Amino acid sequence: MKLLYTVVPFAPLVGAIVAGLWGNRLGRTATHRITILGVLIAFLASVAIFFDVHNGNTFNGPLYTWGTSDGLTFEVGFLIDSLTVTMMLVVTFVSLMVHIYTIGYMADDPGYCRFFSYISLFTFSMLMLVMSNNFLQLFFGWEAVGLVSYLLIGFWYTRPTAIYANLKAFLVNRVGDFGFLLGIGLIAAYAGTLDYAETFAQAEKLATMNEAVTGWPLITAICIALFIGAMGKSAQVPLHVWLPDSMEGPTPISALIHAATMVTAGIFMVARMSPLFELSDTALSFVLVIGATTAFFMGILGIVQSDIKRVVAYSTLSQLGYMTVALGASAYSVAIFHLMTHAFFKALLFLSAGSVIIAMHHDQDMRNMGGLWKYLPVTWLTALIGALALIGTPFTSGFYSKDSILIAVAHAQIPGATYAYFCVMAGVFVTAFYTFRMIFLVFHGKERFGQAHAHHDHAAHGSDDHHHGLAPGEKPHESPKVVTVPLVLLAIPSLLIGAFTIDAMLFGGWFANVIFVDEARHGSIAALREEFHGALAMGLHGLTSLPFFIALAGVALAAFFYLVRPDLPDRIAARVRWLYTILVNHYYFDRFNEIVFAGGARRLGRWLWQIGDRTVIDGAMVNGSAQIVGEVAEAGAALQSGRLYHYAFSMILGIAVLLLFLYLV
Amino acid sequence: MDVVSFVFTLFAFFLLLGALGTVFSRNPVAAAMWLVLTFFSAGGVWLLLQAEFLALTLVLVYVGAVMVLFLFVVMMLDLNLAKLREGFWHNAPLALLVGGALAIELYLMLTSPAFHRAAAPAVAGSNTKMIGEVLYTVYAYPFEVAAMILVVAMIAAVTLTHRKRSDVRVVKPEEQIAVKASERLKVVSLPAEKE
Amino acid sequence: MSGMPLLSLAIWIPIIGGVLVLAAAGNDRRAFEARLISLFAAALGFAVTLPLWFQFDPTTSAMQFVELREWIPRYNIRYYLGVDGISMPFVVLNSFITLIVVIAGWEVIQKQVAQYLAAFLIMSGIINGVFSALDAVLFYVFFEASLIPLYLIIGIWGGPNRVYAAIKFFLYTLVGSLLMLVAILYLFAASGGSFDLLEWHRLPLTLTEQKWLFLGFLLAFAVKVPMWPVHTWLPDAHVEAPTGGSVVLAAIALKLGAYGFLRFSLPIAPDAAQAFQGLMVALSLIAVVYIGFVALVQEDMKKLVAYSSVAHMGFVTLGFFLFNALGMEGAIVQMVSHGFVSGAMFLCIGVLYDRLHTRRIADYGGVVNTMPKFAAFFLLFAMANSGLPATSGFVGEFMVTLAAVKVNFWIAAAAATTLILGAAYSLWMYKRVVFGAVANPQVAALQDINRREFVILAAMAFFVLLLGIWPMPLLEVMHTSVDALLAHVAAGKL
Amino acid sequence: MTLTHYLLLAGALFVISVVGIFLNRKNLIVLLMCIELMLLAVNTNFIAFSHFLGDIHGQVFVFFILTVAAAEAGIGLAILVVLFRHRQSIHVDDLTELRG
Repeated sequence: MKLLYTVVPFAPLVGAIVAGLWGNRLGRTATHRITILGVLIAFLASVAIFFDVHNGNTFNGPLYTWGTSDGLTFEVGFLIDSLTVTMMLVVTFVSLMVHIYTIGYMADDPGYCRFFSYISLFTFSMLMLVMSNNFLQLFFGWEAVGLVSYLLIGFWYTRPTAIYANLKAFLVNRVGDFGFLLGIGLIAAYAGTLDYAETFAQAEKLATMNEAVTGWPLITAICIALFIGAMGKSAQVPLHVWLPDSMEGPTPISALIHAATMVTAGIFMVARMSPLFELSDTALSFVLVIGATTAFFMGILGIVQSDIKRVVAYSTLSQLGYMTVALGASAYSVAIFHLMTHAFFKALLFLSAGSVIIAMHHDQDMRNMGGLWKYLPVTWLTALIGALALIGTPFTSGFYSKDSILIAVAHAQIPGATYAYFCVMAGVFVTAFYTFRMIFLVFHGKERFGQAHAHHDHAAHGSDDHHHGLAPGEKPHESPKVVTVPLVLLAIPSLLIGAFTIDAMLFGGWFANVIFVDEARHGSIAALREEFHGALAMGLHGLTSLPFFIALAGVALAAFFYLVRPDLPDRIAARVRWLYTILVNHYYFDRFNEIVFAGGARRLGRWLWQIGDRTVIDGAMVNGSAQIVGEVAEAGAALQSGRLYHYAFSMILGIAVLLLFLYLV
Repeated sequence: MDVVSFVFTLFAFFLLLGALGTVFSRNPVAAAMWLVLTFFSAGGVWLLLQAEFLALTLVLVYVGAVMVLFLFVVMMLDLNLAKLREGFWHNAPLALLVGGALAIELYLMLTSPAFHRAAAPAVAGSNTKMIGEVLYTVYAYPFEVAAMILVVAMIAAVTLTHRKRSDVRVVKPEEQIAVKASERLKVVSLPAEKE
Repeated sequence: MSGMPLLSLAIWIPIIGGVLVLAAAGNDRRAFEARLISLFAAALGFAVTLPLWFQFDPTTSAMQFVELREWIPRYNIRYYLGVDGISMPFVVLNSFITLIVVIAGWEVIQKQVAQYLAAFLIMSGIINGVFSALDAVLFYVFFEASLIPLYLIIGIWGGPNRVYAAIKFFLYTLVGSLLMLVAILYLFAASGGSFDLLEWHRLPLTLTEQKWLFLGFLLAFAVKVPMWPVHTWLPDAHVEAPTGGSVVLAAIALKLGAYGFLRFSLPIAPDAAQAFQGLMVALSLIAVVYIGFVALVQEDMKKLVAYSSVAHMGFVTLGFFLFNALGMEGAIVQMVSHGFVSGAMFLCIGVLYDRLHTRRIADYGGVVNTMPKFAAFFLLFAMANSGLPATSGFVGEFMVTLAAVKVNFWIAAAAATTLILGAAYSLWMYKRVVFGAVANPQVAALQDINRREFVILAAMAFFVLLLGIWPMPLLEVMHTSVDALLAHVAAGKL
Repeated sequence: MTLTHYLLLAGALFVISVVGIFLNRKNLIVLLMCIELMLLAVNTNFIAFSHFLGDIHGQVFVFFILTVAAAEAGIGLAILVVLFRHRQSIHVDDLTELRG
């Protein structure tokens, strides 16, 4: 079995290396065949492992020893259990779909082979992350997906916005990793191991300790530090700023990395660390509040976006907030459940958006679309399915996961739960509103494409060299099969997977022994289990429950604003200009970071350099001492007159002094 | 006053006279002549001290060789005496000060009781022989070194003053040996001329 | 163990090779012969160090491959060589880097080729001597002698401001090492007339003596490392040095100072080292944070990498003075890794400089459009420079940070800022140089790396990745020696 | 005649030559002569001590000093000649090559 486990991450790696090193020599077809084959092998192996795990065969062992030092053993190894295999399936499946979709989406891009190499490399990194059995490898995967994300956001490296976005993404992630690394350091220092199982075995002991220097409760410090890492990777407020900008990358990437997999790494990690987080209510409250804030406030920003991908991006932020809320409510399995369903329907939405973008010849501005459903029937249908799942329409997969989160939060007892409950409920409305705003703007209403439109410059990518948008009078066409087939394949799980897996994943003991919940103290999941009477019953109940009506209200409002009275939104925006300005500027987070952190760091650096290095150290100390030496030497050199009699005189003077000395002695 | 004292006083007088003459005379030639007198007188004093060998050496070497050399040089060079003399008294106060200080110091030191010492019993035998005995045994190596120093000094003096003459043609064997064929013969391929 | 005097060979083969190059091909008309002989000498020099690695016995902390001969018997000065798990990797690294540098200068240097190559070969031998000397005078001679070739390399083949940089470099390091000489002489007297380092390690000393000795050694080594605030010679020297000079300076020369801490300061004055722990940790952290910010605003690529070197070496000294095995091993790994990473960074900058003859970041932009292969290598090294896992740059930083948490959480927090700062300065530079649209016609005319450049960059990349993916072999070699050193420091001399 | 007499004589000679050096500071030849005088004073001292202490080694010293002084005079004069050839002068004020 170990061989099979090894195959899962390394098959995509081989594909990535081959595509990366020899891609241009092999040609496009061979390249995408090799990489897809690699991912396919990984997917099939994951399926096989899934059944194996289903039969109760888990695994926890090293692959090789990375290093040893000071009693610590650093290993690279695999932990294969239900949580891992769930993630493996999600990652390999979505990745496979994205690989196939890319054939169509990137068809005329010069970086075709490079792109395949990157996404296979990403699949490898993500698999290493989820399959890890220790913190070292987790950190490796954590940073490696960050690297690939960096590469992919900057894929079109001639665009200034893209290379700005990728640097920003990497740096913001590094801020998170700063916390993450310290968390790992605390574990290594106090637990004396980096292995998950060994750490969890000592969790109770850690919970009783305090950090030696700072005096913080150790377990809280560890959990919050680790969660700061998750905030970076999973784009939680205030480290979310990189995710909307990451939409500069090609759309398949947005689907794969910035919706389905990488950004959920934080969620996965916290779920994995549930034995630690369960022991610290403080950390859980922190998680809950951050998640709730993200879920609500980022959702609102989705309303004012005009770029189709940015809407989906803010929606992703909001949904990540939902998952984080679930974590905070100790409903880790629910978070993973939502992670999974979200992976499918959000990937679907992104790929649909991508399909629309292809049809629009890379124009992403929704104000230039409208009425597209006639021209893109498959895309329209699949996007609609994705949207319905996203807003939590009963019986769709999104409904099961999201409703479970709402219930879990309702039952959470820790500080911040009330605030979180309000946020997520309000979030339901916001989600429904911006989702259907997008659907209506893109697929329904008046056809606004093919006109000489005023917004064109705004929507364009700046320096990209080919022309965007449809020419006047041109009609959009449905995308090719390689694009639509993955859409359909993703639409199916988006609709169905929730109903079929909720029982097993949340209540059926699938995550038993993997996710640890102290039900005596955190009763959300127990309450959830009590209320659950089968998927069908839950769906039927959902039709009469509050969230459904809230969502319905959101859809109705969107329909009113964007189908019935398209003139209203602008007038409302004009009325509450101040609010609109704040929202359009993303609450000024970017501006603040740019001025305070980026600008501040540069100013500080320049000051230290000019004043510290140049003036004080070099100027005063180094060259200053040289100058003093020079001046003394100058004075000494004056004695050296070059006149013989001066020398003679000084010699004689010396004799006189010597004689005097001898006489006195 | 016994004979020795008288002789000593006589020689001392001429010694100091010669020294003063050397220092104050206007003409370097005269100064050299005064110096000769000084050396003679010094030789006399040394004889009183029973250093016959050195006294003779001083007269022979210094008066006979070194001073002649001085005279040669002084006469060979076309010196601007006026310029050399100008500002002669310029440093007199300083000279007086330093010289006076030195003289007082020396006087105070030398008249201290430590130096009140009667003459040692006269040593029998030849002074020259005694020096020779020490020189060729204990001081054999320094003696050799002194010889080397003299040789080196001689070569140095010759080298310094030697002038290369450009108006004489000479054969330079080292250049003749080091010559290469390529520097003497050049093979040129000339295209045959066509009619 | 092999009967060959491997360490002597490692020292003298490059030196003799260098002299041979000078003698046989001192004239530029014979440049090709000079390159060939140098390549051969460097390869041979590297080859003789390989048995050091493979025949090394990691189970003992005693000196291995020992060679002992009388040198100046009157003062008990001996030709005493030997390596342990701490010094051995550096002998191998140094010989390898020399080989790389000889290849890197193959076509670039056209003026006084033999002299250039000979300087590197001779320096290689001298530095091997520093790492293997067990006699203090021998060490001192090698330590000081290593200045001369580098001084000449900067002063002759350097940039426009080379004389200022060379003199600054020379004086800075010379002033530092004079105090070391005083300390060495004091120890000679205190030990009753011995220059044997291992004997000095056992020599009982009072705390006051130890403190003065520690300070005496500190300046010499701190300048070489360089630690804040005696680091300002490094950016100037790097900027003016030719590519090969920068590579050797960063990859090897800086390690001499750090190595000195391990061989002199810690074992000879263990109690003083502990007494000064706060000072040393503070200086190291200032180096990491302060220099990180300074590196951020550099306009010159070489200066930027030079400053980042200072920051990385801050991690090394930090690791030393945490006094636990994790930190110290992490620091040594960081030293080796920094040898590869910063060496490779300077090679990359050299590749650009050879083409456009400017190091200003603003003169570039969009290099990836014309040099994709180069961009890939450069990215790898930039990422390694910012400590990405699976590259060697990560290993040391990771281990030292973990070790720092054990000692004091705040130290670790300050050290971990390098995660952000390192990425910021490395990648911001990368963005401005490599990414973007083609900035000017010169960039548009760039040629991608040729086969020779490919080979050296690939060799560096191989080691950067190998060390990042599997640092175990390196760690294994040093375990026993580091443990013995730490036990010695913990026991103290009082 | 005691030792002191001889020493005082030598001392007087020395002082005269010192004064001579000051006064003849511009005339290189006389300067050299003054140095010879100084050496003479020193030699006289040596011989005086040698005589009064009954130790022949002092005279050997004088012998060596004479040797070296002769060499010195020879080289000094040679330098003088060369100097004059270059400068047409032995004026000490013209010789400031050593100036720092």
